[in-house]
Amino acid sequence: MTSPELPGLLPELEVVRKDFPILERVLAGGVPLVYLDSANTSQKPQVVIDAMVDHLERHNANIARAMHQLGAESTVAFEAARDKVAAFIGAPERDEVIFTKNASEALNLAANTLAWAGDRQVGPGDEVVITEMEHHSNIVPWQLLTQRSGATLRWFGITDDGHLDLSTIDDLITERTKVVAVTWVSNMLGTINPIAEIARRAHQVGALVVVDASQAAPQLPIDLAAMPEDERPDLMAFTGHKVVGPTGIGVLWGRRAVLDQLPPFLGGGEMIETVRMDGSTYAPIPHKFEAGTPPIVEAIGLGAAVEYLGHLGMDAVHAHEQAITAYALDGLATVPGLTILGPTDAALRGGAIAFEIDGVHPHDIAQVLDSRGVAVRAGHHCAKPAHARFGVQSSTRMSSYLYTTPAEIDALVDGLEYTRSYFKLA
Amino acid sequence: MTSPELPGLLPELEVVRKDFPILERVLAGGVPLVYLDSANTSQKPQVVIDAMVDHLERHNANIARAMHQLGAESTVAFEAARDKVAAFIGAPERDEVIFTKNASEALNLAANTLAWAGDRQVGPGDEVVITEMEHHSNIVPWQLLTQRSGATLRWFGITDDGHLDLSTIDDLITERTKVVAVTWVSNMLGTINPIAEIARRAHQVGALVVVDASQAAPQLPIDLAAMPEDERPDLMAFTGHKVVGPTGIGVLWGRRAVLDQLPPFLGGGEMIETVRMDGSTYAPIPHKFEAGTPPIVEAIGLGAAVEYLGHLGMDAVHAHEQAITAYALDGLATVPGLTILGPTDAALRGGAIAFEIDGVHPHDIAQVLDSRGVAVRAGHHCAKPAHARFGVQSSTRMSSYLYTTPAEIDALVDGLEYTRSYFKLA
Amino acid sequence: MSTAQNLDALYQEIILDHYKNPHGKGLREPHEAEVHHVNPTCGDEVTLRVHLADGVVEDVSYDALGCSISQASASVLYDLVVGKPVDEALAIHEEFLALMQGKGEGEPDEDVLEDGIAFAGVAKFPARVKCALLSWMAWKDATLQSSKGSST
Amino acid sequence: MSTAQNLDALYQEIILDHYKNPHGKGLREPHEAEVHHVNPTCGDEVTLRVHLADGVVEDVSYDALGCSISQASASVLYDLVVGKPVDEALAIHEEFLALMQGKGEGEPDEDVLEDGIAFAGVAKFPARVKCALLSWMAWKDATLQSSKGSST
Ligand SMILES: Cc1ncc(COP(=O)(O)O)c(C=O)c1O
Ligand SMILES: Cc1ncc(COP(=O)(O)O)c(C=O)c1O
Repeated sequence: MTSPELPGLLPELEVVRKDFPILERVLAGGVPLVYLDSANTSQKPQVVIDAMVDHLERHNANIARAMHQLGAESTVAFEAARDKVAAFIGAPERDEVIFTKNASEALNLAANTLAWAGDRQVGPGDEVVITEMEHHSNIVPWQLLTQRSGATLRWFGITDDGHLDLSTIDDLITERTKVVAVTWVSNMLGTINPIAEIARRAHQVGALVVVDASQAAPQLPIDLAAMPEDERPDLMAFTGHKVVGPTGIGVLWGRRAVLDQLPPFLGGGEMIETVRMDGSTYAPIPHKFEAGTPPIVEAIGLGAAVEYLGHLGMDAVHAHEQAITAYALDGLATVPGLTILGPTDAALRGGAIAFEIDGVHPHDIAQVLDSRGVAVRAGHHCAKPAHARFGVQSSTRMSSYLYTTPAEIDALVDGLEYTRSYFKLA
Repeated sequence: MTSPELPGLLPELEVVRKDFPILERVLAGGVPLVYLDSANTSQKPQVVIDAMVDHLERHNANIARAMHQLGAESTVAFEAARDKVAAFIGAPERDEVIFTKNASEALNLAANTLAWAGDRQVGPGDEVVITEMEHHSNIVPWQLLTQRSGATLRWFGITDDGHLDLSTIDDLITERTKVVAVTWVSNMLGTINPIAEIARRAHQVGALVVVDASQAAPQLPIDLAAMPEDERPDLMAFTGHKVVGPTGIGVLWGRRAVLDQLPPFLGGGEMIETVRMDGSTYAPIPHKFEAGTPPIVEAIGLGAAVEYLGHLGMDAVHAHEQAITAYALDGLATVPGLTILGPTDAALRGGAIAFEIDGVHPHDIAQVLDSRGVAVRAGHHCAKPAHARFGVQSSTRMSSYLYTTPAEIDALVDGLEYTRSYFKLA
Repeated sequence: MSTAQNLDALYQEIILDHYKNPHGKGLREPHEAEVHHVNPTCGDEVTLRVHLADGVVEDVSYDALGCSISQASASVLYDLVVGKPVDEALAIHEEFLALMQGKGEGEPDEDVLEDGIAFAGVAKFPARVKCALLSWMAWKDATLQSSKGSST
Repeated sequence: MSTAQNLDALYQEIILDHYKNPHGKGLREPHEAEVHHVNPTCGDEVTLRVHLADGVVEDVSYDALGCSISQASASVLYDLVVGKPVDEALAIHEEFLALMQGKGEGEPDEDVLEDGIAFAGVAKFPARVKCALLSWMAWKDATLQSSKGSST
């Protein structure tokens, strides 16, 4: 594909694309793949796949516990992956990086441990504040926590143009607030939320700030150590498969003091200090929260993934995403009857763009696009409340990433025109 | 390596070994790898690695939610993996197979959901019965549950020859018992436990039977559907990386009626039916317990793994394990000052053999063996209470698998002789 | 597999016609049972009522939000079962279910399924089978509930 | 990397001698602090007491269960710190720690570490560094506790 010259695109985009074997995939009917579903899951560069294969073929062993050469190699590789992830997010301490199976487990780890006895336990009279634009994975855990602990769940609403309605902040975040959990970037509306401002307010009342960075980590440069302390999250989650890493691995970063205060989540394996039948004591972080055999080859894959992103440069990835998003917003605006859900200024948003077309259901749009090789997502994108807020049940979502070309956006826009004519819209 | 002719060995063992690339590995000093740490983690055949690579390079997409071609391919592959796992354990229903990240998460899922409101909730006055020979992953979750719920934890002891002391069964399992959690095969002593007998007794009092099959699934043919109902576990856990599959994937199998009774564990993603800000309803099993993006490529790897085991035949794998174990027990008996912890009859045990040598610490044994390429595990093997029962703090453990040859056992025994001379034992 | 050809197999004229002009749409009285079914993947929903009398499906009324396939399938359901004895309607349901689960291999019986045979193409799209079945599953659920209700 | 050669570098004669005949082993009175440390990976344990007087390490007594490296290192610790002013002993601790964490690159100072230089080979075995440090970490912990105790 030849790409129009857009300022901000990744240099040598065609070369970068060669790193991703799946982009050569030809689909049914001989059409090439146009993958615009990266907010759902990203594709993997060869270097990530190779790192995993090399581990499985040459170094595979269990970690920590094994003292033999393979065990030592495996342990070194696993812990090096932790260092790489810590560097990727600018973690103040590498031991603050906890490996989980995905972002959902990371968020549930937070919500679940807050239910049990400990310095941060949430109980009746306490309040947990979330927002209407969260992914289900940052809603349901807090519903379960508040239902089970007798606390109250409250939430920020969304303005008509897709931003958080912060006018209620002083009413919502009060001395009763124990936790404020908010997404950095919305996976449906694309909105980038002012997490610094929310964190400052939450910290004033002593609440814990939990940030869902599942959509932020792939797109925005993150440097936790560089944030002013009152604006820094206390806990932050993201997921491997959206940052060109494998499935089966996620990350919970947490401030050491907070992680030390939380009781254990899952028990067993290397999360212990000592075990007697009548009681156990627990290891320090990060192991305290890593029960059982961790996702070893997945952590190694994730390490290679964030290193790959580091080589491209997250500033460059972010600039690319913004250029493509702006180009896509322009292209979509030419499609009659198309409405975008969420902010329409590329500078204020991430790369996921959800939209509706009058008279065609999102399923049907996605189906017609698929017949032309264009892969988008249709449905509620695990954000039913945000859809309900806009009075819709589902939407179509395109989402780009560092390998997306302007020509692929053109293919999407052409496909949407074709969809309209296929369903005989005037 | 030339293998003595032992009855029971896998036919064409040398050909089977070629399936495992890591077995060609040459270690420091040019010595070949003798991998005797399979109870810790097993090695992976090429077909498992290839299945994962093919998925990542050609079919990668998120599942369930994605309607495009890659999404459909990925979903079909993921659900086919569930079918393969169901077939591997003879699950009465394929939807009873829940994918977790490892065995530890599966056991914690059980223990954690039993703490919350529901038909099976465990509370003050209730009792949970485990055994002294459990892996920490089947101890700590139940300690957390009983501590947090106000219930009481009780346990079976171990006899001097390494079997469960069932003489106390009627005292231990009573109408107060809500859960009996026991390992099928011990990862330290190698003991195969009479789970049918224990399940019958537990079911008489209405208790839930949880079986840790982490060491059983790699070695024993399992056919849940063929078990008499009162002898069948209600919940059973095992882990992918010990059955020639990847890390990052485990399995909880559960009887549908029981899984339906348990409240959700982790919230988010596709575990929902509908989500509103003021409350959610949940999907039926298996999705109810699979929050967030599941370990997709790992499930696909596990599917290939259990299919591989199925092609070899679990009866053949079991026979091989028994032949090697008998050969190893004989070999170890020739080493002066060596004591085996656990049963010494190969027919009554699994392939993990823990031992002590008078006058040399397990670390030092493992270190000397490692210098000769022989990889064994030294330590408490996540079974501190079982070690304490035998008055030891740690042990050395060799563990074989389907690719182990008699010549490798010879290398171990030679290495132990060398260790004794290295440490100048008479 | 989705190509231009089987896109047309999926979106047959009959389906698009039912989609544009659904038969029997709207919630009506009387009814013995009302159910609400959701497709958790995409959020499509249907609220569906049945009215049975003397072992005959007197009315099926519904309010549905969803894609062309799910809307058209509710409309075809209405045409096929209203006025039929419950037993016969359930047999039609079985036939439709079999067609949908046949992965595109099934040979639909036009005498039984009428416009429903247009859904043969849907069976080749696993992700869309649920769409086609949403209202049919709801109808069966409601019918069983109201039969139970009436027999007590 | 573990080969026959660096096996000998790991298990130097001095280490094996200390292992067979540990110096200062056993728990003794008086003591101002007692700590219990565990290596979670292997289960090795040490219970260790310190007795300080007038800023001098008067006694270190211990009961340890563990491998040759951890036992020998406790014995060498005893030799190196008992009788020394606390400040000097802490400086020796620093030096030993640096040697162990140097991945085998460090140049140990024999005047300071005496028999302790035999542990240079251990630093090449990441899994064994924890063994060598177990009693040293326990000693530092106990010393800080008892200094705190005495200053109040
Ligand atoms: C008997 C037993 N149970 C549970 C486990 C835990 O498995 P995982 O570490 O994969 O969660 C193991 C292995 O480590 C085991 O041997
Ligand atoms: C904003 C947001 N949060 C959380 C998640 C959950 O991530 P995972 O499914 O990997 O747990 C996602 C993606 O699905 C997401 O987009």
